[in-house]
Amino acid sequence: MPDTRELTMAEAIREALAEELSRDPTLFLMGEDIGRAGGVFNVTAGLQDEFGKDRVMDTPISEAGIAGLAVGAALTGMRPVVEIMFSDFLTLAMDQIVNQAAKLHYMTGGQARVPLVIRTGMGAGRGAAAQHSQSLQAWMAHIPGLKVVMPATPYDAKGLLKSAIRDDNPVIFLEDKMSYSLKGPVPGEDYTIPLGVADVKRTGRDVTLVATSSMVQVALSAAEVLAGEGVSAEVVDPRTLKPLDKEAILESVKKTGRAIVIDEGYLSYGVTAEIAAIIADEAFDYLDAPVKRIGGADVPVPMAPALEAATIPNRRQVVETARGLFGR
Amino acid sequence: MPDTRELTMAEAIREALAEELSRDPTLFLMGEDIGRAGGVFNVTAGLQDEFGKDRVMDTPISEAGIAGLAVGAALTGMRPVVEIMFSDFLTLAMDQIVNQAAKLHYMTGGQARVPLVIRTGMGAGRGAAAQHSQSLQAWMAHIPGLKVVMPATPYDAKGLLKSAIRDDNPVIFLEDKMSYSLKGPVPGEDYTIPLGVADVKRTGRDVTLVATSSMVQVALSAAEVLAGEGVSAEVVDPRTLKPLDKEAILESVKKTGRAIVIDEGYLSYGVTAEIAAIIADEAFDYLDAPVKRIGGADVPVPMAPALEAATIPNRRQVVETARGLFGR
Amino acid sequence: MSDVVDLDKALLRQLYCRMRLIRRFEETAEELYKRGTVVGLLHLYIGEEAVATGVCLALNEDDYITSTHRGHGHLIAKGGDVKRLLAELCGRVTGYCRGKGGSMHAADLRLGILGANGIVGGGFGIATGAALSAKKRNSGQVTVCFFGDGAANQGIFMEVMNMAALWQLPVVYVCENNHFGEYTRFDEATVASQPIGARAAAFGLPTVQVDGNDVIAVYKAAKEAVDRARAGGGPGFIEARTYRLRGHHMGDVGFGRRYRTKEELADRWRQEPVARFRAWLLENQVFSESELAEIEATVEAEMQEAVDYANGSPVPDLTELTEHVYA
Amino acid sequence: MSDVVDLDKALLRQLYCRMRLIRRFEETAEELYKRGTVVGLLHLYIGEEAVATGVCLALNEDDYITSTHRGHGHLIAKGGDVKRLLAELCGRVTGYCRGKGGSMHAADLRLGILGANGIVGGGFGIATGAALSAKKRNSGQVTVCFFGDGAANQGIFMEVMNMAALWQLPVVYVCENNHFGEYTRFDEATVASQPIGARAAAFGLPTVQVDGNDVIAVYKAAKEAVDRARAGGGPGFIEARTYRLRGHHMGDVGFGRRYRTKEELADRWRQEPVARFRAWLLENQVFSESELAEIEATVEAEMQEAVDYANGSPVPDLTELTEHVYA
Ligand SMILES: Cc1ncc(C[n+]2csc(CCOP(=O)(O)OP(=O)(O)O)c2C)c(N)n1
Ligand SMILES: Cc1ncc(C[n+]2csc(CCOP(=O)(O)OP(=O)(O)O)c2C)c(N)n1
Ligand SMILES: [Mg+2]
Ligand SMILES: [Mg+2]
Repeated sequence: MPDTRELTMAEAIREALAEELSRDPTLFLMGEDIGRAGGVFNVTAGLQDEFGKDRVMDTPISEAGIAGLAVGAALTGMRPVVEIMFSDFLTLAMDQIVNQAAKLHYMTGGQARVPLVIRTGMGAGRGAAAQHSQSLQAWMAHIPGLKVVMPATPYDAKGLLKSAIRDDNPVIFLEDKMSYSLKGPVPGEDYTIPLGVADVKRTGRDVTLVATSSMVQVALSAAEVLAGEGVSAEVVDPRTLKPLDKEAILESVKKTGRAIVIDEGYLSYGVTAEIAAIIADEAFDYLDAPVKRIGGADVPVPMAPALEAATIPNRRQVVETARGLFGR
Repeated sequence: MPDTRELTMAEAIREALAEELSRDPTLFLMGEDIGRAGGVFNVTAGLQDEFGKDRVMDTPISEAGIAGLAVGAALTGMRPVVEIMFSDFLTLAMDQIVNQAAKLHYMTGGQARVPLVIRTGMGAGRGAAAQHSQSLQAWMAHIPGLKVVMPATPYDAKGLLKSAIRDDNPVIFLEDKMSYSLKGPVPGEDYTIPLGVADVKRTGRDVTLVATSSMVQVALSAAEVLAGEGVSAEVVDPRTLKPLDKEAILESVKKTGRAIVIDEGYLSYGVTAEIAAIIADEAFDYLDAPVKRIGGADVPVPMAPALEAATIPNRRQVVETARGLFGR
Repeated sequence: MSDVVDLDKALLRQLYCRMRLIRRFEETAEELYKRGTVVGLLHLYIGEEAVATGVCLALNEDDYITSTHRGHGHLIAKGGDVKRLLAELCGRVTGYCRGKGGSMHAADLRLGILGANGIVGGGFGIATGAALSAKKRNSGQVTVCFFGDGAANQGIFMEVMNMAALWQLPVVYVCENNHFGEYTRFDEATVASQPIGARAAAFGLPTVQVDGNDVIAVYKAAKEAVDRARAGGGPGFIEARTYRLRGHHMGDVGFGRRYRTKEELADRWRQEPVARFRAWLLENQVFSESELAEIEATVEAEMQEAVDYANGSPVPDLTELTEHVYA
Repeated sequence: MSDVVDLDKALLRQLYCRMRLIRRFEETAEELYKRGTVVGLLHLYIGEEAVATGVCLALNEDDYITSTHRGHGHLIAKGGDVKRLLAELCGRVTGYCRGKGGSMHAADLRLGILGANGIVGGGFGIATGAALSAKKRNSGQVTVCFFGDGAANQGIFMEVMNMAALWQLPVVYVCENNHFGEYTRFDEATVASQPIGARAAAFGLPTVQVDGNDVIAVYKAAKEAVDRARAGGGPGFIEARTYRLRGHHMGDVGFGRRYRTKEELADRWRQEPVARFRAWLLENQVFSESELAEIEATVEAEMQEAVDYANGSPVPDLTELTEHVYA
């Protein structure tokens, strides 16, 4: 009896964590305020009560140390899932993530394994200003040895997080903070979504919108507007930046001949650049218009609400960019 | 009497530092082993003897702390030039660089200024393996508020470093470790090269090679080979990734109709992606072939010499890629 | 609190005035947050006023401070302008940061207030660097680095203490131990068998633990450390033991009922520093009830002015978005 | 060194054998580096052999260690295979890391050797995490974290000690104070008015300072800390004072003439640990000259085998480049 309920993204993530904690005794969670308090976004609420303090550990405010301990635990038979509260704080743990976790398997000629998940909250929208609003996925995707996951729906979040946890590599799992309350159907049973498989969130013929994380909702709502104007937009969600399912993206663009890539990270040298460059190269002969990119504004995220909102790609931008591709 | 000598890149950098230390009493250098020892690559040799321990400071091994102190000193009237020995170690100072230095001017509404230069050694080629060989310029260029400089010649190094030092923003100055011994003409007098102005290192008609740092030499030598095959390659060196002189790049590509972008950083989500995406978009109607990218291999840099060499873009790859653009 | 009055009256007045202003500022911000006028993340300093006040009044106007995410008290104590601070919290262009920084980034560079910080431990490097700068410039300025008990677990703390001690920098590290880091109790996250000061003592810093709810004790401890630093005696460390009487931030419902009892909170309210100092001033006949009432009225007027100022100020224009990315 | 012989002979033999093997390994590596056979960055452990040996022989085979950029000694002392280590230094596919890691990343996961590290301080997190893992798995394993005096200034050191103390993890931090971080003298970079151990004591760790050139003293200090950790007594700290007799790495010309005198170096050679232990073994009649010669011959044979093995091994095929990026 596939019992599918409507869950929020936060609930879907919590369910994945709870199910995996039950399934795998080597799994444990660690992070700041994730235990008794249940995390600042309530994602881990109740898990410490259910699984105890050894499985769901509150830590000191020591991002580098936490990530470092997780690497050591992962090397020696455990499977840590670390929460770094805001992705901006990844900056404090970069050596551990990039120089240690990502490279140990390779540097030891395949001896070491680092089955580690780092969950972190990304994105702007909460008036939390420049040090609490970044979307640093481009950095993470740049590093060989890391996998990078960006779920857009509760369903994807649960299935992808389970795959991330069962993966033998370090996986960065980026959760959009504004999407924690997004609702969607989630099966109660165990399921996984493989890393590296894109999902066509809406099919269309005229233009491909490649969108990540919360930008998928933006793309979907733009597609709705465009449909009203007679433009049929296909929305492709890569779901993971690394591995990147470039075949799915290219297949869509080869069909539509037009593409817009949307990601909330800073535009310059960001995720949209990689995807756009791949499309422009490998679908060159199919393109009827240049590949367009919409990213977060190239500014530190400001606090004032109207300014902050202006940093995040929105429906209007997508619609207008799409119109531009059709010379309207 | 414009007295132009042949200097190595290391000497050119040292000369810029010495001249600026003489010119500006608020300038000081800090870093690990840069003083008495003159730095692990001898770049700062003799400067402590000349300017004293207060102006050329040896520090503890504390990358985060060093960068943090530099931010505080920059905020309060000094102009620090920090050396982070290997760019891989930037990972330890990312919070200071990205959350503090890059954002303070903006976050304080323009009150704070952070005139700070971070010099760091990048690139593979010395058998130093995965934690001493990275080229993380894509990360730095992704962050609003940072400027990013990548000199390719001794002449550029001296002129660009002076501009970086005199700039009122944090500037990341990436020095290719294998290029320290590269020789070239350098004027003895004071000159600066503005940040944000590309340099055409060789003119050509048929294909544009956009190359950064040591890849400029690779591109130049590929251009030589191509010339022998009747292909006239133009080599454009952006010199700074941020600001990026996209006009110069586009101008070249609009003339040649073909482009290859070459940078030593990891290919995926790297510098080549941004530049290729810009070209593919803004020169769309001029392109006779897809924009190609050549980056560092998407692997942690291995130690074994033959493997390591295979991670670095080389002449053969550039030549073959160029041939491919002409259907050969 | 001490029962001798050995500080001059003007200073005592200023101490009370600033503490009271901080308290009223925080209550006002809280109120305006509930109405949606103050936006963003809001961390209140209620209960900790004596720390910022006692320390900052031991400083010269051109001395530096670095602050934290819970920074209003530090800025006000150092002489910052409540109008511009409140406007900043409301995201107005007249605010300290033109509305772009908000509570966590308020700064007044002209007053040596190098900024609140959204990164726990974000002030360590900046403060120590400002001290290095002051030493290089031979300016006689001292820097105070405020930080929380939670921040004491960030590694950079130790890195900068090593450098401050090595180079004998004029910096005083002031740990505000308010017993919590977010929703986690002090001793659940921080080794408590040793005082936090032991970490500083390991680098040879003179350290002192002080009742952070006793503004006079704080002032004296700070004065000693600041004077020593200014005289070339190197860095110092103070742990001020206080207590956070509000939740971690406005989103922390029920003032922290997830991690503390009502009784604990009520007990701590009985030791809160503003009322305590007021009672002491009365008891020791420094000021009469009517003199205090007069001070309080000034504070009230200043706050009202700030509210009007903030309310009357425009939000930044959209063109502001791309300004100030580069100097 | 002590003048009572209170360790058993088999152990004493092993101590000498390993120390000697480390010394000969390093001399051989140096030689092969000059010939271009060993490639990459090479940091020699000559002069510090007693530290790794004394500590590792106090460990069980399934205990963990984390090592440093100067890591050959640790790996050999923990029972690693000199053949595979030397092959790794030569970039051969038969090396520990298939030639992909080199000296700075040599590891033997099956022997609990979690790896050398190119990042100064890179082992702190890993070691403490391995201890957390051992505690969670209730495995009885202890982890030793080797690090240099220079590494003690990396902030993560303090972060992990706080966690190790808070959670009472079975980990022993062993600081190899060899008086230098690269070309900078210990006291120019590290506060020296307090011992490094004060940093650990600030977190309640039992700390001890030991003559790092006295293998027996090191062994005993390690045994005590390791036994205590294994018994649930929590983390420990040891500072072993030793001296780096070679340059920082092979590129450091003249064995460090930029930062030390010939006299200093000559003086330190007189205290070097291998000859010193050899003399002690003779003096205390543990072994005769011929027994020692026999041990040394075994070591020689082992080294010769390693050289032949490395020389005879192929470099990795180009297809290796993209292997092992992901597990
Ligand atoms: C690097 C970093 N990690 C985590 C956070 C989230 N955070 C904000 S305040 C806080 C608690 C800080 O505790 P403490 O230093 O004691 O200051 P207090 O809030 O008690 O004044 C945490 C964990 C942050 N802002 N920065
Ligand atoms: C994070 C980092 N910073 C700097 C370096 C460069 N470096 C390599 S070894 C070394 C000195 C380390 O000193 P210490 O910890 O005392 O170890 P020792 O070399 O004396 O054994 C330095 C600065 C590095 N590898 N990693
Ligand atoms: Mg606190
Ligand atoms: Mg050392």
